[in-house]
Amino acid sequence: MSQISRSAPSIPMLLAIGIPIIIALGFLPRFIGLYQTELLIYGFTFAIAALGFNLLLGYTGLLSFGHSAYFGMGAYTVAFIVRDLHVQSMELCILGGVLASLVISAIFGYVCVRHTRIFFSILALALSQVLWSLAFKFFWITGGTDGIRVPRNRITLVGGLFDFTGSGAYQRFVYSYYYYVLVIFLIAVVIMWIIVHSPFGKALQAIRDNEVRAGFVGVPVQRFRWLAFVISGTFTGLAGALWVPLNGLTTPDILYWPFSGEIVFMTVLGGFRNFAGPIIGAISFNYLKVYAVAGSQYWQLVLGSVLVVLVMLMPTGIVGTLGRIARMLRRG
Amino acid sequence: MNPLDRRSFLNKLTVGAAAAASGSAAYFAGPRPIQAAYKPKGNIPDKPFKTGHITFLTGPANLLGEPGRKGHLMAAEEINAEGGLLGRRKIETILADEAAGTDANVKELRRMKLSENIDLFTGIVSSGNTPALGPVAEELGVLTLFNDGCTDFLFDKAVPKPKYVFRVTNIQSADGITSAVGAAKAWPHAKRVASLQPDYSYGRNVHEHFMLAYQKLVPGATSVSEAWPKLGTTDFTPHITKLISDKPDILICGVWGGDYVAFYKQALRYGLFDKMKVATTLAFGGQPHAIGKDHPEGVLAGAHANYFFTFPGKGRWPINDSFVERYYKRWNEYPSFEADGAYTSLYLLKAAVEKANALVGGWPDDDAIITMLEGMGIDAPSGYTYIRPDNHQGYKDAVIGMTKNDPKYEFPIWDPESIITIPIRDITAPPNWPKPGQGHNESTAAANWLKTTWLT
Amino acid sequence: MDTLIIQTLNSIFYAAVLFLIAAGLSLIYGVMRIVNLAHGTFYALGAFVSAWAVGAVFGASSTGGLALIGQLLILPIGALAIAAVGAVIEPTLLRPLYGRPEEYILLVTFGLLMILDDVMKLVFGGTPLSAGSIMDGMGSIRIGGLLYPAYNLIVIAIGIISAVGLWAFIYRSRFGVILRATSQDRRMASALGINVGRIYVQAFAIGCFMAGLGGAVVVPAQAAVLGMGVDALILAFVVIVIGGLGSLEGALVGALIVSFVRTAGIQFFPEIELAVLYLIAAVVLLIRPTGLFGRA
Amino acid sequence: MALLQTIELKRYFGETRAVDHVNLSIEEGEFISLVGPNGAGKTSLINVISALLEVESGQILFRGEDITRTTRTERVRAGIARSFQLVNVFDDLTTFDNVALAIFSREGKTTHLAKLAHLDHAVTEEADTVLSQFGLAAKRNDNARDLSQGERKLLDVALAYALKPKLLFLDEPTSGVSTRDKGQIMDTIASVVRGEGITAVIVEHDMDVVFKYSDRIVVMAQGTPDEIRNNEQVAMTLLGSADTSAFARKD
Repeated sequence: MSQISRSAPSIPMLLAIGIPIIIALGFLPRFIGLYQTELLIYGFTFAIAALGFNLLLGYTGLLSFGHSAYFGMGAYTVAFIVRDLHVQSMELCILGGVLASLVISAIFGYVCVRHTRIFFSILALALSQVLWSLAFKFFWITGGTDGIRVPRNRITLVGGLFDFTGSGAYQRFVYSYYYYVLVIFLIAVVIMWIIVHSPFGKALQAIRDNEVRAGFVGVPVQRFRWLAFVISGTFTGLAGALWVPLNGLTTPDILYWPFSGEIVFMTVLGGFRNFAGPIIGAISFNYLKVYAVAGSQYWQLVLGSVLVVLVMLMPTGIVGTLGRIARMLRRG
Repeated sequence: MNPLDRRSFLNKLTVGAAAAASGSAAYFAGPRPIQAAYKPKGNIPDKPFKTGHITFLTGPANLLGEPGRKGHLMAAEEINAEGGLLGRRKIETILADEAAGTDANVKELRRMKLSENIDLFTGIVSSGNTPALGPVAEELGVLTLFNDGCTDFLFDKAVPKPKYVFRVTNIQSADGITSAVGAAKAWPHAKRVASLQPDYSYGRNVHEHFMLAYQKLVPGATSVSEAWPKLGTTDFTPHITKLISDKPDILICGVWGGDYVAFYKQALRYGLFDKMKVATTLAFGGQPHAIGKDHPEGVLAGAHANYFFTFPGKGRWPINDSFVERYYKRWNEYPSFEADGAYTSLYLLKAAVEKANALVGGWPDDDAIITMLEGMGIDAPSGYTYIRPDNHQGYKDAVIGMTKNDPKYEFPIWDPESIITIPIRDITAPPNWPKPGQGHNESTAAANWLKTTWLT
Repeated sequence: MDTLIIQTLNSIFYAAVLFLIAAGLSLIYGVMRIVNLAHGTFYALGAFVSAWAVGAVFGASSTGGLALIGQLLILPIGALAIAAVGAVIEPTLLRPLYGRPEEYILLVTFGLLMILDDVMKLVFGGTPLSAGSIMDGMGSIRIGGLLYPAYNLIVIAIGIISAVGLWAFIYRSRFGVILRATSQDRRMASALGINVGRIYVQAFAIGCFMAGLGGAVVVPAQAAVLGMGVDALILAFVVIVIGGLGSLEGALVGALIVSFVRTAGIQFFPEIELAVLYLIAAVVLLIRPTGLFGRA
Repeated sequence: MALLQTIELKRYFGETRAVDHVNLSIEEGEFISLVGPNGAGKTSLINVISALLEVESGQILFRGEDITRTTRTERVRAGIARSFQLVNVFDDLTTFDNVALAIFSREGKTTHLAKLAHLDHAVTEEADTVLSQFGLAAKRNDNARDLSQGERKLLDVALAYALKPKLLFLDEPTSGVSTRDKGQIMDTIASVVRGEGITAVIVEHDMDVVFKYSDRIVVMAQGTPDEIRNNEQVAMTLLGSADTSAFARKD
C-alpha cells in the first residue's frame, strides 16, 4: 500500500487487491491446520492493537510506551464480565472491554496529551504501570500473577449461535473464532482506514508534521491528540478483549511495560509510515516470537537483534522496504 | 475417616528416623524389589515417544527447575537404555523455559502438541502456571503429568473434572498443613504468627492453609504480621525489618528457590533467626547444595511435604538409596523433591503403559493409559505415591524436618531425630469433598474441610 | 524506635542504589536527550560481572581480612566493564541515529535490553550469582536490640560520595562546564570547538558506569538475578519522573522519595505498595510536568 | 471601526522590548507593509497578534471584540491568519492535502472522522483552485518536503490564504527566494489576496516590493511602530538612523 498521504486512494484498486486477500484468508484454515490457524488469530488480534497504536505513532506522531494498559484493560474487563457477571455472550464481553478501555484511555489520554515527545512516552508508561501494579497486587480480585482464566466453554459467539462445550469443542472454537476475529479485524481495518483518510485523519497528520502550523490553520491540537489517543486506546482494548478467550487467561504480563514495547516493536517491524505496516508487522512479530521461543532458549537475543537491525538498516519496516525494492525494480 | 482430636493427633505423630520406619510400617514393611523387566504383548511401533517438558531453566526458580529437568532426563535415559517404553519407544524430550511467563508457556504447550505432536507433557514448577496450563492440556487432549505446580486451585477450580491432567507431587494444602503440624509439634506455645509469602497463588495458599491448621493446633494463635514480596524479589530487607518489628513468636515462610536463598542470607545479617522461630514450606525444595552451611540450624525446613534425599535413611528404603546414588553419579549433586517428582512421573507412565499393554496388547491409547493411572500406586524414591482417581492428584505421606549441619555434607540436612511423617489421609480432604462453589465458598476444598471437620 | 532507624537505613541503602542507577539515566538524558531503556540491564550486567569477578578470583568460600579487602577492591570491575560497554555502544549503535526521530533511539535501546538480557543468561548461566562472602566477612553492627549489616553502610557511603562527587564533577570541573554547555546547545558547543562526539561517548560511558556501579555495590547484599534490570529500570524511571529528567538533584530526591515510600508501603500498606509509586509519579507529572527539579 | 486595533500591547523578552506598548490600527481592505530593521519587533508583533506569543499586557480588539485572551485556534476561527518567515508547512502531506486541510478546518469539517477526505468534492475543487491560483497545480501530489524553496514559500501563504481570513499577516513571504522569483511570487500573492479583498499586513525588507504593493507603510523600531509615507524617512529608518525620535509614539 502506498505511503501515507500520497495521492488520493483509489477505492476500486483497493477492492481489487483487498477482495482476493479476504477470500484467500477465508479459505486459509482449510490448508494450514489447527495450530497455524490459531497463530493467525493471535496475529489478527495483535494487528488490531498495532493498528490502533499506529494512529498515535504513525499518524499523530506520539510514541506511547504504555499501550499495554489498554490491551490489558480490554482483556481484564472481559475476564471480569465472564467470571463475575456470568455473561456468556462474546459480543457483550467485547462491548464491555471496548467501553472500559475507552474510559481508561480517555482518562490517561487526557493527562498524557499535555506532553509530547519523550515526556509523553514516559508518562504513558508510568500510568500503564499503575494498572499493572493493581492487577499484580489485588490477588483476591485479579488473581495476582496467576491472572484470571476465561474458559472457552463459558463463551458463546454471535448471540449464542455458537457454543463450545462437549467433544471437539477446542477445534470448533478455533475454526469459528478464526472467522469471528477475521470479520472484526476487517471491520477494524476499514474503520481505521476511513479515519486516517478522513479530514480528521489529515488533521492528525498535520499535527504530527507541524503542530504549530496545525494550530495556525485552526486545528485544536491538544483536543485532537486526545481524541486520537482515545480511538487508539479503544482499538487496542478491542484487541485485548478478543485475545482473552483465545489465550484462555489473562495475566499481569500483558499490563507490564515490556508488552507495550512489543506493540511498538510490531508496528515498527511492519513500518509505521504506512497503513498496512502495523498489520503486517503484528502478524510477522507473532510468528517471529513464537518460533524464536520454540527454537531457542535465547529468544530475546533473536528478537532484540531483529529490532536493532531493523532500526539501523530498515527504518521503514517490512512494508516500507518492500515498497522501496518494488520501486527500484520498476525503475530497472 | 476416623475423627481426630488435636492432642491425640499430635501425640500419635511419629518423630525421628527410627520412629518413622515403624510408624510407616504399612508402607515400608519390606523393601520392594525394583520391577523386573516387562515383556510387552503385541506389536509395538518403534516411533519415538515425544515428551514436552517445561520448567524453569533460568532465573531464581531455576533452583527447583534444574533438578526437575535432571530427574526427568535421568528417568528417560534409564528407560531408553532398556529399549524405551515397552522396549521399543524411546523417550525424546523437548525442553522449554518456564521463566518465559504464563502466556508464553500456554502458547508453547499448544505448539508442542499441535506442531510437535508430543505424546506426553510434563514439568511445571510454579503454582501460577498449572491452573493456566491444565485447561489447555485438557482441551488439547494431551496426556499431562505435572511434576509440581502444586496449588489446590488446579483441581479445585481450573480443572475440576480432569481427564488428561495428573499431578504427581503433593498438593499445596498438604504442604501448608505439614508445616503447621511440624511447627505446632516443635513449638506448641508460639502464638504470634508472622507470614512472609511470595505474592501469588502459592504464597496465598500457604498462608491460608497454614493459618487454618495452626490455629486449630495451637489455640489462640493469631496472625500479627504479613509481608508479600513479589516473586523474584532480591531485596527482602524492609520485609525483614517489618517482620522483626512486629515481634512474632514464629515466622511461616513460603518464599522458595533463589528467593529463599536471598532471604535467609539477608535475614541472617539482620538477626531475624535469633528473634523468632522459623517454619518454611520450601527451604529444602531446591537443589540441596544451594543452601549454604551458614543457614541456621533448628529451622523447620519444608520440602513441599514430599522428599528430602536423606530420608528414608540409608538401608531403610533401597529404592531411595539407589536413586540417590545413581542421581549423584549422573549429575554430581543430590536430588531434590522435584528430581524425585519428575523421575517418578516417567516411571508412573511406564508402569501405566505396561499395565495397559498387559491387558490389551500393542501400544495402548491414551484412554487406556489414563484408566491405569487412575488409582495407580508406585514405590517412588520418596516412598509410596498414590494417584487418587477422583482428582488425579498424587498423594504420599507428608514429611518435614529441622535443619542441622552434618560434617558429611557441604550443606545442612534434616536432623534425623526431628523428621516427622504425617499420614496423608490425616491432612487432606477426602475424595469427592465439595469443591469451591459446591455449597461453600472457601478458596479450596481443603480449606473447607479444615474448617468444618479437621480435629473437631 | 530501633525499627524506625533500621527501616530508615534500609531506605537510604535502597535510595543509594536507586540514585546510582537513576543519576546515570538522568545524566545521559541531560546531555544527549536519550532515554536509554537498556539502562536497567546495564545495572544487572554490572551486578553479574562483579559477582563473577569476585567469585573467579577468590572462589566461593575464601575468608579473612585480606581476602575481604581484595574482594572489595575487585567489586568495581562491574562498573568499569559497563562503562566500556557503553563506550562501544554509543558510537556504533546510537550515533548513527542522532539525526532521526527520537523513537528510533528508544527502540534500539529496547532491542539492546532484550539482547543483553540473553547475553547475561548465555555468559553467566541462568542461576543467580552472589558475592555474599563480602557481606558475611563484614558482619553486622548492633543498633539498639537489632542487627544491621555493616556492608550496607558502605553502600550508603558510596551513594553519598557518588552524589557529592558527581555534583562537584558537573558543577565544579572544567569537563562539567563543557558537559553542561553541550547539553544546553549542541550546535553552539560544536561551534566553540568542543568535540561533541567525544563528549557524548564520555557522558554515555559515565552514565553506564553509574548503572554498573549500582549493580556492583548491590551484589554482595543481594544477588545478581536475571530480570533484575527490567524492575530496576522502571523504578529508575519513577525516580527521574518525580525528580525531573536530566536533573542530578532530582535523581537524588526522587530516589529518596521512592525508597522511603516503598519501605513505608511494605511496613504499613503492603497491598498497594507498588501502585503508590506510579501514582506519585503520575501526580508529579500532572502538577509539575518537568518533575520537581526539571527544566523544560 | 478598525478591523484590528491594538491598545498598549506589550511583550518584552527580558531587557529586549520586542513589542513596546503598541497602538496600531488596521482598516478593512488595506494592504500594509510593516518595515523596520532586524530586531525591531515586526515578527514579534505578528506573533503576539496571532497568539504564537502570549500578551504581557494591553489589548487586542478584532472587529471591536476583545480577543486578547483567546487561543490560537479561536483567532483563526475569528478570521486572523498568517504565514511564516521560515517555511512552516506540513512536510509529509501532499501539496494538495496541505491546502485541503486548511479548507476543511475553515469549514469546521476536521472533526469528521467517518468521511473520506478526498470524496468531499466541494473542498477538493476549492483546493485545486487555490493551488492553481498559487501556481502549484503541477505539484499537487508531491509531498511539501519535495517542493522548491519558492514553491514552499507560496504554499505557506496558500495555507493561510485558504482559510479565507479577514486579516492576513505575511511574514517575509519572499525571504530566501532568488530576486528573479521574488517579483513573480509577490505578483501571485498580491493578485490573489487583493482579488479576495483580504486585509493584509506584510513584513518585507525589499523596498521595491514595499513601494510597489502597499497602501500604507508602518515602520517599526525597537518595538514601536510608526506610520510614514515619506520615502526618505523610510530609508533613514532602515539605514539605522539614530534619530528615532522622529517616529515617536503616535498617541
